[in-house]
Amino acid sequence: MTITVDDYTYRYGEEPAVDRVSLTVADGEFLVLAGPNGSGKTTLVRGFNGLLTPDEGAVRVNGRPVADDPVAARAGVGMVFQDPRDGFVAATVGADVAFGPENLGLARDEIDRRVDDALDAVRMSDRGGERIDELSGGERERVAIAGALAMEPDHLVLDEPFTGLDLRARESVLDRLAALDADGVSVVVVTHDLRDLHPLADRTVVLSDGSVALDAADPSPAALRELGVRPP
Amino acid sequence: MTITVDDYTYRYGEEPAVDRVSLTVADGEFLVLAGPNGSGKTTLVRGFNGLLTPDEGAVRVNGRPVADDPVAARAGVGMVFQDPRDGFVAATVGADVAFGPENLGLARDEIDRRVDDALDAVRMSDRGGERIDELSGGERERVAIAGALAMEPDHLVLDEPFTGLDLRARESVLDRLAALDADGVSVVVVTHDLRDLHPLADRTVVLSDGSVALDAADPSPAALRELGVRPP
Amino acid sequence: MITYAPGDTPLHRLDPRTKLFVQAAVAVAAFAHTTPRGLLLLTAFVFCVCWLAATPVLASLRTYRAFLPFLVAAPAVEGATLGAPWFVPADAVTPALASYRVLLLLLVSTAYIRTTRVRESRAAIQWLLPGRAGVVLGAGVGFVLRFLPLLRDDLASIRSAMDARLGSARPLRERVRLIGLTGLRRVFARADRFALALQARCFAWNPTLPPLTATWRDAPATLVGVALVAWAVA
Amino acid sequence: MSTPTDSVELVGDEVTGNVARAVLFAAATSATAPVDVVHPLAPNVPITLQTLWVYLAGLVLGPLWAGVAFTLYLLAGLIGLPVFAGGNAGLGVILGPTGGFLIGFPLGAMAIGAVAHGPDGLTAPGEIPVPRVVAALIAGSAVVYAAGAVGYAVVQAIGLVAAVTAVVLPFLPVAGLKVAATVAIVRSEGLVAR
Ligand SMILES: Nc1ncnc2c1ncn2[C@@H]1O[C@H](COP(=O)(O)OP(=O)(O)OP(=O)(O)O)[C@@H](O)[C@H]1O
Ligand SMILES: Nc1ncnc2c1ncn2[C@@H]1O[C@H](COP(=O)(O)OP(=O)(O)OP(=O)(O)O)[C@@H](O)[C@H]1O
Ligand SMILES: O=C(O)CCCC[C@@H]1SC[C@@H]2NC(=O)N[C@@H]21
Ligand SMILES: [Mg+2]
Ligand SMILES: [Mg+2]
Repeated sequence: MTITVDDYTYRYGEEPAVDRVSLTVADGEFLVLAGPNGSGKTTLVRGFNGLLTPDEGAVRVNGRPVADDPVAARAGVGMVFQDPRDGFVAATVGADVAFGPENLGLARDEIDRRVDDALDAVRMSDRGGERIDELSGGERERVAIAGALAMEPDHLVLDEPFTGLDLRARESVLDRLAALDADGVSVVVVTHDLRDLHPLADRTVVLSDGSVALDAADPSPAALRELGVRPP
Repeated sequence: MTITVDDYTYRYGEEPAVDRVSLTVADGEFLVLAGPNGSGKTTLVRGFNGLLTPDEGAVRVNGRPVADDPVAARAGVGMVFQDPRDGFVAATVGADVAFGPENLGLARDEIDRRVDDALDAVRMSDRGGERIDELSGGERERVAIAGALAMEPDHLVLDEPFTGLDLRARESVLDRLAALDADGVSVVVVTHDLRDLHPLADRTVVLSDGSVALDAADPSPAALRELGVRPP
Repeated sequence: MITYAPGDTPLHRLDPRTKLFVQAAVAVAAFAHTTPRGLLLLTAFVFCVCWLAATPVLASLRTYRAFLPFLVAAPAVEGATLGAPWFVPADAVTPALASYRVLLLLLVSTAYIRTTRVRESRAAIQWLLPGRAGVVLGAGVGFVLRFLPLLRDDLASIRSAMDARLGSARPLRERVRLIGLTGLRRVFARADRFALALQARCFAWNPTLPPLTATWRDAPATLVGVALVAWAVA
Repeated sequence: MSTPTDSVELVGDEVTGNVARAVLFAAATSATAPVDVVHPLAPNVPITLQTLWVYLAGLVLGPLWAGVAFTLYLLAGLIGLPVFAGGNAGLGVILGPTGGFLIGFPLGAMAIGAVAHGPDGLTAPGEIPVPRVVAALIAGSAVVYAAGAVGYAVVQAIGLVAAVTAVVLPFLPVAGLKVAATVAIVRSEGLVAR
């Protein structure tokens, strides 16, 4: 149950946005991925489930190359996009959260159970009927998180998931991530600010200019600050 | 140079999202507006420059009712939207930041000066030619902030402006806000997390369910936490 | 091929308003003189323009190859008859000349596009159209320029959104329907948010216009345009 | 700090909203038109989504702003954005064989808006009775195809009958499908706001 990234390089234009990054997310690991704006975090994690195909290098999910079996990669890696609006496919909250489980071919009551459970984790129970366009910013972010949780994947990748969440929602999501992590799910959280994540993180990787600049279980505050990351 | 809100009520449907809120932002004040998701913060501040017209109540900017004098309100209150992508009107960074000053009818060299200055404040100098769609999330947020700064308004309203900013960009924006505040500009920042803003805030107002639940110069951490806001 | 190509040719240095005018003048002249002699003269002129604009003629025409069946079909159909002699060349002459005229006009507009930044053209529109119509259309074209790549990305991102949650498991028909509906919903939501953005940024009827400056070079070019129009109406 | 604003004449909020919607329709047409399909019976005129947007614009925006939307579309192509069928651009295309259709788009969209909404104000598209929607779309199609045929005849210097045979008849089934799709879209729950 791992994600293995080998020599991942991705270019939008001439310059690589991610430059020969190698990285392993171990079974049940809680990994924090940080780094300044434009350092390539989003570009890297979008390769984890094959939404981007690296120009060089490869990603393997649970041992299978993503390029060979994108469907397995997508079932294995749940992803919350940096901008929640990029991830919605349906008009209402409930329909959107159910979208992933439906595609897994689950029975209707299992789908309903997962939707309820995921909405509960983000404190949006009873709001399944609302239109996503009519939610507040933080509510939208929460629905996006619920959409990934409901797939109950082996790995969860969340790109700045706490943007705009209020204290309770943030704590609730952190609790859920901790519980999933304890159950063996590996979690990758992209962020700029380690303050809330520090107690959970097994390891912190910092990108800078597309390369890994730091990879440590407990990085020093000075080193983090130097790299433009808010230390805990 | 004030923003005065009298009995502001706004309904999207039946239930009011903002319910009889009264509030004054004094000349040169630095006000933090907090509150849980869906408590009505965005709905309230959008009334400050007339983007929303309250169902009841009124807003006055520098003494003039917004309804009577939209120009004064729009030019007097610069606004950064919660989702930066909502605020862009042009394809490239420079053209977008210039849009507000152009519509104010300024001379070309004054426009250029303002654009350079605003991009400098968000650490995006020399990137004026880049396409906004090709920026990373945090870079986009910075351009949105520059767009409001370039209008050099009397009041700046920023709806969760630190989302996704890296440490340096955040510090740079905070410095600029502090400097503007010192020059007499009043600043309203919407947030869930008082940790970084505490040193600057003259006053904190917390909304809950559409009403003002707390309004204090130095609120107690317990009270904030109770209301779902991360205390400093 | 039919996009702006940075450069410093004489055509690059002309004011976009002048270029728009000359382009229109060529069109008027071509319609007025769709004769072998008229088109021959215009061919010489158009080749000069392409040369001055560093626009390769053959490569440009190749990009319009989708039009070719078209241009050949019309004269062929018109010349054909249902019985002997099966083909009357005289009937095909006029459509053939017309097809040739199309090629000339495509070349002129390619030369324009390759030498004029979209931004300059947009400014020209705002200058040329008076009053509020000019603001709506001039600024509007600028906005279209912003949204065009955005909507293309949107289509791609809807696909990513669906892929990320295994939308590929659904039947094709359902996928097409979802992409269509989600796409439309995004377009409408974007329009509403975009309106707010314009309001917040003081969208005004009297903005500072983008700078455009005509130089001495525009005088001879304008004269050429006037001459073409005169020839057309003469 | 304060900027003098006495001379600023703001565009009213209603007009701004309409400009935004017109722009989005022009952009949506622009984004989809480059994707075209060859018609087996008329290889010279591509099948595109352009008219679907013409239909929707007329119904959603009404005559004035639907006309603006497609004028913007033509201007975008004129100045070199690759927005016409197959990703073409330029005055040469507007004056070319398919140019009649292009010029017909704003006219057709206006016709649809006029028939669907009548003279006094706009109705939410989902609330216009279906027969009236269909009548509007047929009227608009008639305008677009008439312009297309006349344009083809003039540009290619051939007879009108030949032009209609070449560029109108093969597209009638396509047009029928698009009319049906448009009706389905404007009827679908809560999609089209306003
Ligand atoms: N679609 C795109 N086209 C071209 N360049 C892009 C595109 N997306 C991102 N980039 C560039 O690639 C670099 C890396 O972007 P990426 O989004 O991966 O950064 P990030 O680390 O996620 O930053 P942030 O913290 O701001 O989200 C940036 O310099 C950005 O400008
Ligand atoms: N366009 C809309 N239509 C209907 N309801 C809306 C709309 N926008 C917001 N609401 C509702 O109004 C309430 C207040 O929303 P608002 O965006 O003002 O909250 P907020 O305090 O800014 O929250 P957040 O911290 O998540 O940004 C929420 O319950 C939201 O669901
Ligand atoms: O060159 C262009 O962009 C115009 C193409 C016109 C295509 C016409 S529009 C009506 C008819 N229906 C289609 O799908 N294609 C043709
Ligand atoms: Mg990112
Ligand atoms: Mg908000």
